[in-house]
Amino acid sequence: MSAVARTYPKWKTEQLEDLVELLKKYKVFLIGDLTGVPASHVQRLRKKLAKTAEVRVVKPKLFAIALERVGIDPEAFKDLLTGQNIVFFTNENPFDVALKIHNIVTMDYYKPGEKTDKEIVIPEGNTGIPPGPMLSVFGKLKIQTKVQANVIHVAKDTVVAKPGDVISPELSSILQKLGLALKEIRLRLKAGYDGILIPGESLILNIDQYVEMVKAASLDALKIAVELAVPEPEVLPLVLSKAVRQATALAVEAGYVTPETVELVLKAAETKAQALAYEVSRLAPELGIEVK
Amino acid sequence: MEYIYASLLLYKAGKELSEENIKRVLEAAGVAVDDVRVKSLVAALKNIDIAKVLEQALAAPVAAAPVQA
Amino acid sequence: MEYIYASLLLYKAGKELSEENIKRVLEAAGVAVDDVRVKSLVAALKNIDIAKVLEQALAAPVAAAPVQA
Amino acid sequence: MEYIYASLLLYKAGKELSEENIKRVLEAAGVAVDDVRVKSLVAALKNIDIAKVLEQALAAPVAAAPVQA
Amino acid sequence: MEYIYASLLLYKAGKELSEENIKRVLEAAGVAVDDVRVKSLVAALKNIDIAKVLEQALAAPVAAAPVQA
Amino acid sequence: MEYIYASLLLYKAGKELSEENIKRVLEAAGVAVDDVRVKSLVAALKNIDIAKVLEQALAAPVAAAPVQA
Amino acid sequence: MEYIYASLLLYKAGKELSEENIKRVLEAAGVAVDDVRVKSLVAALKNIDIAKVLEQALAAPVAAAPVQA
Repeated sequence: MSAVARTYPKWKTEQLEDLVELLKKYKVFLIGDLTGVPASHVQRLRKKLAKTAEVRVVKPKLFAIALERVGIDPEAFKDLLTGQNIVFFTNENPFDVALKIHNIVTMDYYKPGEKTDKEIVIPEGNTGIPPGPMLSVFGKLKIQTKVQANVIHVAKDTVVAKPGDVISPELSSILQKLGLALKEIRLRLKAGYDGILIPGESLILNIDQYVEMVKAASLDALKIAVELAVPEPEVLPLVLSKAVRQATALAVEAGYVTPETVELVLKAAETKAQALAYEVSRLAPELGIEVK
Repeated sequence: MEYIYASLLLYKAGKELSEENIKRVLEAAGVAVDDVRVKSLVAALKNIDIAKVLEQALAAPVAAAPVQA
Repeated sequence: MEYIYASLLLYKAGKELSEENIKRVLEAAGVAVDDVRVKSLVAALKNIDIAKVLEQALAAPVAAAPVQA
Repeated sequence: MEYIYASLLLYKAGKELSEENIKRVLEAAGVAVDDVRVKSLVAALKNIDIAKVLEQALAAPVAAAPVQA
Repeated sequence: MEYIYASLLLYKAGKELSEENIKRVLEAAGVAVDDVRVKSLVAALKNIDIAKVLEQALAAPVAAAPVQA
Repeated sequence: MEYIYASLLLYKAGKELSEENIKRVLEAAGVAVDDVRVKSLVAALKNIDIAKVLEQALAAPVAAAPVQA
Repeated sequence: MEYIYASLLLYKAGKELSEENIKRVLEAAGVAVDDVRVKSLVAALKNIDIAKVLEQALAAPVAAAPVQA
């Protein structure tokens, strides 16, 4: 190693030492893909995560060496450490940090030649743009317009790009003019490490799914509790309701009339009568029985 | 449910839902009539809007068909 | 529906669904009875599994009741 | 509804739905018992599949849905 | 559910939902009574507006049963 | 509800719903365990088909839930 | 669902939903614990207002029903 290290310039050696220090200090790190991420977004990430993590932009080879130095096999990271990478070092829950990073979004304008990952809609209404050369740009994009009070109005919501489309120079300029910064910039996490490698797609938790699971679990517990008639404040009203419903159903089925069951008993009788009437009227339409 | 059907029969025939009427219908059907039951039925029926209740009952074909999706 | 109610009353009372019985019940309820209609009713009922029809109509659960109209 | 609750209590306890049993439970609850009512309830319950009714009581009112006019 | 039916029986009969009363009713139904359960039930019932629960019980829709496809 | 969650945890983990197991789980969660309650819970759980209960919809009207005084 | 049950057990017991606590409960239930899963669970739960979700579970059990875990 020393022979290799000597071939590096001093600043590289310093960087390596720094990374090794961080890897020793923190047991968790997350690797993000910097490709196409503007400096302003990186700036925001650094600022917002200042209390959570130490952030470094790393060179793949150097980081691999640092990993090896602290006893982490860099082989597993081989495919991840290509291109421009940013690494967050932390002792916090990697999923928690990942969510924080994921929730930091910068809105930007689409530039000509970029691909969009979503549908772009020019909304109906006043553009604030006076008629002139811009009119033909609208025309080129097949956006219906009308001029009112010397201002261009878009006639109706118009889809101008679908996911995967390349942004044309005209569209880019219109989006700019309309103040539509629609491109969501967020850092894509390639992976996390917390004793083991956690793939990037597993890092971003689907909170909605957990919400549904919590709901389902609580419902499970409630079902069992109701079935057991557990006398707890949150369960008892349900158990009482269940008992009342059962008692009422039984009373209705038995034709047991009390002031509180009489309506239900009548309805049940009528429902049954209607069912029979339906069958009878099919076999003997000449009876002219009126079925609901 | 005999008492109820007797009452519904009278109701549809436009007759009064009196104890005597219900009793007569039940007896015509060969049912041994229990006076107390008739009395409490008549009392209970007095307090409800039968027309409305019947309207709210389920329509025949829906109820009759085993609901299968 | 009077004919149906009369039939159900007899059915629930465990009586035979004969022309005479149905007629007697209807008359007790003050209904002017049409012999031809009673005949065709009795014929139709013979071809129906009443127990099954009634059971399926139980699909009307208690909860359906308060559905405001 | 006291009579019904008494019946359900006995049913769940696995006891026979006899007149004596229902009477005993009602009396223990301090209810003045009407013999005729107990008799007719016991008779009515005999013709009912209670387990099924209880189960269906909790089912969703599927059939009710399409009824709205 | 025996304990619940016993409680509702007492409630409908206008009696106090005390440990003694619930116990007496359960014993009359031949149920071996668990004192701790009765105690916790009585305590829990105190915190509930039973009248309101009963009223809503029939009005509320049941959670849709997993509709079989 | 802690006792219920402990039971469900054991059930899903494929473990026996014994007093010892439920106690151990509750204690691990820092719950002061009431032996009598555990005993009656275990006894009650034996009488229900957990898989079936979980599969079915909540056997109670939902809107009634928030009624607490 | 074991992990969720364990979490809700702790929640109901008023304990912190920490990795250590969840692990301890799962281990007491004889579950072989997956550290990463616990970590992701803890992170997710941090972002959830459990009290509110539990309340919603009652309000909209239909939506919750189909979630198999």
